[in-house]
Amino acid sequence: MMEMRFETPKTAEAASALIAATPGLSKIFSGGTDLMVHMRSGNIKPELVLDIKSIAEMNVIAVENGGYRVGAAVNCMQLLENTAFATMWPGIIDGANLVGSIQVRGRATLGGNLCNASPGADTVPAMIAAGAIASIVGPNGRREIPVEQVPAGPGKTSLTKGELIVSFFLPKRAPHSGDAYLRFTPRTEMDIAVVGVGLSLTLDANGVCTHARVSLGAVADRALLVPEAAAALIGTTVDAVALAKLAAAASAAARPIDDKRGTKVFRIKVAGVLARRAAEKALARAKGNN
Amino acid sequence: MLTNTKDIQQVMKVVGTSPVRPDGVPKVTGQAQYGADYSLPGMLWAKVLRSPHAHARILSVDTSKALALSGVKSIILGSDFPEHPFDYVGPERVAQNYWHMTRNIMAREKALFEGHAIAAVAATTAAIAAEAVSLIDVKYEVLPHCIDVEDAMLPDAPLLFEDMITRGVEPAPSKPSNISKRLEFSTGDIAAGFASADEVVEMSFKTAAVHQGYIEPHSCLARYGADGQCELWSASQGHFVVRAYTAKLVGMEIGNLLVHPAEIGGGFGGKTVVYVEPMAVLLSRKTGLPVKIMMGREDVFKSTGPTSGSSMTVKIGVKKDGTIVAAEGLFKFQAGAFPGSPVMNATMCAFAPYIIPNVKSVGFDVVSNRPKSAAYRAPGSPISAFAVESVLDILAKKIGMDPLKLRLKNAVKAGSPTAWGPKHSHDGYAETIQVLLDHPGYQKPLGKNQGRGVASGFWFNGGGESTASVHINEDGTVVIATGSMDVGGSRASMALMAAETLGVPYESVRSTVADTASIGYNHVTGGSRVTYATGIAVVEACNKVIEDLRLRASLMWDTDIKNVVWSDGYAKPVDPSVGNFEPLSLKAIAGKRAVTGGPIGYEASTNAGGQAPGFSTQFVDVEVDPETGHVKILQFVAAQDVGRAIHRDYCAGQIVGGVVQGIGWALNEEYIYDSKGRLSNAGFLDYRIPVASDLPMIEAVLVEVPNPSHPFGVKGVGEANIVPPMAAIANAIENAIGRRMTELPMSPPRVLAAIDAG
Amino acid sequence: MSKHHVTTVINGDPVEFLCQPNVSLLDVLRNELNMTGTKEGCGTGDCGSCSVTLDGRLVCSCLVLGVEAHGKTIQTIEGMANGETLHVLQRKFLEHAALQCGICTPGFLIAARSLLERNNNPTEEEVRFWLAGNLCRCTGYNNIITAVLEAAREMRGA
Amino acid sequence: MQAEIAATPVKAVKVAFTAGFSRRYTDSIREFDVQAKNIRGVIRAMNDLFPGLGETLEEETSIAIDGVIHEVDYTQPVKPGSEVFFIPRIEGG
Repeated sequence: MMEMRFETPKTAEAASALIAATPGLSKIFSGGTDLMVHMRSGNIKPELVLDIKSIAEMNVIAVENGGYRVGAAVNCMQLLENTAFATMWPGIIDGANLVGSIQVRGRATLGGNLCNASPGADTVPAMIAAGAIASIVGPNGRREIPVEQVPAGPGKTSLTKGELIVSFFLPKRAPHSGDAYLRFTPRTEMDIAVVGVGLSLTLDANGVCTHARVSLGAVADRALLVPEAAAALIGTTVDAVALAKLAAAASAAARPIDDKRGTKVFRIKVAGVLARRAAEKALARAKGNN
Repeated sequence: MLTNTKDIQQVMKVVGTSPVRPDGVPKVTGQAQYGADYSLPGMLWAKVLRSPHAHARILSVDTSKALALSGVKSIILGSDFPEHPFDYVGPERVAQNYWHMTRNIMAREKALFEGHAIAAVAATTAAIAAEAVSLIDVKYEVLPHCIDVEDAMLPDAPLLFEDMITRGVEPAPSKPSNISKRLEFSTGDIAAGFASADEVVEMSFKTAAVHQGYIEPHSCLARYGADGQCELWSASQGHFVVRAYTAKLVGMEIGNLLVHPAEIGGGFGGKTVVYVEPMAVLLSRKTGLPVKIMMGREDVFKSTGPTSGSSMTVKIGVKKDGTIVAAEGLFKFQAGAFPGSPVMNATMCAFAPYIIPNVKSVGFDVVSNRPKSAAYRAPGSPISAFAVESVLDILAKKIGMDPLKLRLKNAVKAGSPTAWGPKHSHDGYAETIQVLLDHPGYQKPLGKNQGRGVASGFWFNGGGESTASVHINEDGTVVIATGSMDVGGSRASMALMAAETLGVPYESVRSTVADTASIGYNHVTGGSRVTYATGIAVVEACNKVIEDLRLRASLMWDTDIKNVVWSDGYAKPVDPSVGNFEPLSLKAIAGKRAVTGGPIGYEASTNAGGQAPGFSTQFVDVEVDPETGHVKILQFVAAQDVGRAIHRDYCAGQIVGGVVQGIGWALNEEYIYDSKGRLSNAGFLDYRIPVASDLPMIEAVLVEVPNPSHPFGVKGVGEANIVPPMAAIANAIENAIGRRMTELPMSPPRVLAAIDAG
Repeated sequence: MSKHHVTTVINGDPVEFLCQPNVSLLDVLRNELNMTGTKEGCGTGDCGSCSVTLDGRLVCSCLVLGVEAHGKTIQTIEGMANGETLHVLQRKFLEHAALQCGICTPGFLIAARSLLERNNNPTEEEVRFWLAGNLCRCTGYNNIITAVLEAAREMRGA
Repeated sequence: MQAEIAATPVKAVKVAFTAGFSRRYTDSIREFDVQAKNIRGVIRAMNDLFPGLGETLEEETSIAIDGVIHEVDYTQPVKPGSEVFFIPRIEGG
C-alpha cells in the first residue's frame, strides 16, 4: 500500500516548500469536508496531506485598511460568529451560511470552498461579487489575484504547483453598499447549489447605483463574473426595468449543463430569477433597511 | 384462538398512554449495539467488489494478486455458494426463487446491475481488504442495458435472462422477454361500467424508484466454528428470516445458525432480505475466524432494494352525483434485476378504498438493470395510489364535488366488495375522511400560489407467526421476550399490553427481543404486523400466566381454582364465601414460587389471523414558487384508522414518519441513472431525503375503530400513512397553480417546466 | 503505513492512540477505542450520525482525521450523561418519543446540545435549521424538535 | 319443523378463488361447495378435487373467512354457510 504522509507546517512558506518537494499528489487539508470524501472513496490517493490549520496567518479575521483580511483556513462558523464582518459583508455570510450543514460549516473553509473549484461552491459567487482578492504564496514568493481568476474549471485552479492561498482581502465598503448571495436548492439545507447568485452594489446619495458586481454559480464550469448583468443596474435606481434587464443578462450569461442536480433550461431561467431577488436583497441592505 | 378477548370498549389503564420505552436509555447514551457495533477478538474485515457495469458477462475473475497480499485470508465468488434449482417457492407476491436470490447475493454468469457483488475479500484489516478488492482482475464483456420499465418491455430490449417467459399469460409467449409476470384482478363488466359514466378521466403516470433510506447501512458479524455451528449478529427486520435465508443460501442446517438481533437502525421493508449475511458466514466458514462486513452508503444505494419505479395508466368513470361506476388500471413495475416487484399489491390496493362495481386492474413485473427491488412501507400501494388518487381529484373537480366528499360517497365499509374477491370486513375508512372534513385546517383560507390537496390510501396490514414468552420473577417483576425486532418502539407496546393484561404497572415489566435460540419463530417486523400478531402472542402468554397464578393462589388458600379470580394485578376470592383472604399480589405469589410448582413462565405462539386493514386520509397545503417551481409544505394533516393505539406517541410517530417519507418521495427522491446505466446520486447529498428545515410539524390524527380480532383492538399503523402523500401533494400543486403533475418526483425543474408550458 | 501517536482528551479523560494518517476520527472512535455510540450513516458528512464536538465545535467525525485529534478535546455521546443522571436533552428525547430506531439519536443529541450551549431560547425554525445536518428517516422530526424546545425551556428554568 | 331440520344436510362451506388462481389451478371454476368444519377440512376437500392443490393453497395463499383475513391454519374453524376465499398472500414492508 502507498504511504500517505501527513504534515502540519507552521508557516505558509513551509507548506509551499513541502508541496514543491513532493513528486506525487499533494493535497491541502483545511476543513477536509471534500478531501475526506474523495480519500474515502479512493478517488484521490495523495502522497502528502498538509494540514494548514496551524499556520497563524491563515486563521485570522482582521480589519485591514478599512476592509477585512480573512485567512484561507477560517471556517464558515468562525466567519458567521464574527458580527463585525457580517455587518460589512452580509452577502458573504449568506454564502458561508449555506455551505453544507452546521457540522460541515464548522470545518469547511473559504480557501477550501474556492480551491475545490466546484462550480456550485456557495461562498465563491459572493466573494467574486465582493471583489475579494486572493493572496497566494508559492515557490516564487507571494502574489495577489482576484478571486474570479482562481477557479479554472471543475476541480481545477489557476494555482501552480507549490502555490496555496493564504488569505483573502475584502476591500473597504463605500457608504450605501449592500451585497447578497442567494442560491436555489430543492432542499432548504444540506444541498448543492443548482444555481447561485452573488451580487454587490453601491448607491449614491440619490439612490442611483454607481457600482455593481454580479457573479453566477453552478451555471458554467466555474463561477462567472457577469459584467453585463452589473451594467443593467449601474446608473439606475435598481427599479423594475433594471431588475428585468439584470435577470435577462444573468440568464443570457448562464451556460449550464443538464445533470443530476438540475436541467439546463431550469438553471438558465432561475439564474435570472435569483439575480433579481439577490439585487432586491442587496438593495435593501444598501439602503439600510434589510 | 384468543382465550379471553377483552371488551374493547373497556377503559384501559396503561394501553394508550406514552411511557418511556424500555430500550430508551441505551439508545440515548450510545450504549445500544446496532449491526456495525459488534466486534470479536481476531475478527477479520470483509470488503466487496462490485460491478462497475449495468449489464456485463463475467468472462473471468482472477484473484491471485489479491490473495497474495499480506493479510488477505479468503476471497469468495458467486460460485462458492451452492446452486439452487430454478423454482418459485412461497407466497405469490414474494415467491422466492433461490436460483435468483443466490445470484442477487453474488453475481455468477452476468453482472446485472451496477453495484452487483462480484467477489468478497476477508482480511485482517478493512484497509487491506479494500486494497485486495482493487487487485481482483475481472474481465467483463459489457452488454447493452435497460433501465426504464417501458424500455425494458420493448420487443428488442436487451434481455437480462435469455430464457425468461412471462408467467400469467395464456397461452405462454413463445419469445423470452424482460416481463416476468402479468397479473390481473377484475370484477364486473368494465365496458358497460364506463358506458354508464357521466365523466371519464384517463391519464398516464410515472414514478421514480426510491430507496427506503434507513440511516444504518447493512452490517453484520459472523462467527463460524469448526463444529459447523455459526453465530450471526445482524441488524434486520427479522432475525428468524435472516436465519432461514442465510442457512439456505450458504447450505447449512437452520439449527446450526444462531442469529442475534442487533438493534436495527431503520428498515422500512428494506431489511427483510439478506445481502451481506451469507457472505460473512461463508467467509467465516472458510477462514475459521469471525468476519465483519459493513456496507458503505454508496453500496446501500447501488445494491440494496429500492422500491419500484413505475409507468401506469388509470381510467375512472363517475356519475354526476359522484358514484364511481368503473375503474381500470395498468401498472408496469420495475422489479430490478430479478423478478419480484410489489406490483401485485399495487393492483390490489389501487381501487381498494372504493365501492366500484366494475374494475379491471392489470400489473406487469418487469426486470431491468437496476438493483433488485425490496419491500418499502406498504409495498406497491403508494405507487398505484398516486395514479388513482390523482385521477379522482380531477373527477371531483369535473363534477364540482369536494374531493373528500367524493371519497366519502364511495368509501368501502364492512361488507363492501373488493376487486380481488372477498368482501371488506372492517369499517374505518369513512371515519378517516369525516375527521378531516371536521378539521378546522381543512377550511383555512389559502393565499396566493397556495393550494390544498387530499388523498387516501389502503394497506392490508399483516398477521402471521409470532412467539412470546412471559416470566414472573421472584420479586414480582415481569420479563417478556418476543422474537420480533423492535424498529420503532415495539418493546414498549409489548410491555404495555402485558402490563394491561396482568394488571401490573408498566414499570414492572421488562421487555426484550430474544435471539433465534431463545424464543420460537417470529416472522419479520413488517407489514404492520408486530403490535397485532406478536401482541396477541404476548397477551396469550400473559393469560397462561394468569391461569397459573390463580392455580397457585388456590393452593395457598386451600380452595379450588374456580374460586380465584385475577383482577387488577391481584388474585382475589371470587366472592366472600370462599374465605376472608387478602388479595395476593404477583410478588406474594412469586414468593411462594418453589412450593407452588416452580418457576412461573409461559410461551405462546400464534399464526395470527383476523388482521384488519389500515386506511389513511390526508390533506396538505403547499405553496409553489411560480418562478422556481419549488414546493413548500405549509400544513399536513394525516388521519389513520389504527384500531387502537397501544403506545400513543409511537403510534402517532409512525404516521408522521410515513408522511415525511411520502413527502420526500413526492418532491425530490429518485434514482438517477446516466447513459451507461450507472447511478448518479448514490449518496445522501444528491438523494435528497427531507431534512428538518424542509418541514412543518406534521399533524397525526389517530382514528380508533377497534378490530375485534385483537384483545385491545389493534389494526396496525406502520404503513398506510405513506400511501396518500404523493397524490395529496400533486393535488395540492394542481390546486395552487393549475398544473397537473403526472410524474414523480415533482422536483422544481419539473414543476417549473409545467408552469412555463402554460 | 506509519502510525502517528495521538494524545487527546475524550469526554474529559486523557486518551492516547496510534493512528494511520488517512483514518477518520470516526473510525478511530469506533474501531480503535470501541466507542461505538458515534454512528456511521454515510461516511461523507451528509447525515450527521457521527456528530461529535472537537474543541467545542460541532463536526462530523467522518470528515475529521484521527491525527487531528492531537492536543484537542473531543466530546461524544458516551460523555453526555453524568453517571446515572441523563442530560436534560436525553431525558426529553425519551419523554417525547423523539427516537424510533435510534441510530440517528446520538448525533442529534450532540448537535442539539451544541445549539443549546449557544442559544438557550431557540425558535422552532432555529432548531430545524441547526439540526438540518442530521438526517432522521423514522420520526419526521416532529418529536425531535419538540424535545429540543422542551429541553431548552427546562434549561432556562422557564 | 324438527323433522325438516334434521333431514336438511349440514349447510356447505362456500370456497372461492380469484379469477387468475382458478384459471391456473381449478379449471377456471371459481366457486365450490364443500363440507368442512375447519380449514383443514376445506383444504382436504379441495385437494380431493384437484390433487396437489392443497400444498399450493398452504404455500401461496391467505384466506378471507367472510371477509376476515387469516393465515392458512388447519385449526381455524369455519361455520356452515361461511365463505372461504383464498387470496394471494400479502407481505408488507
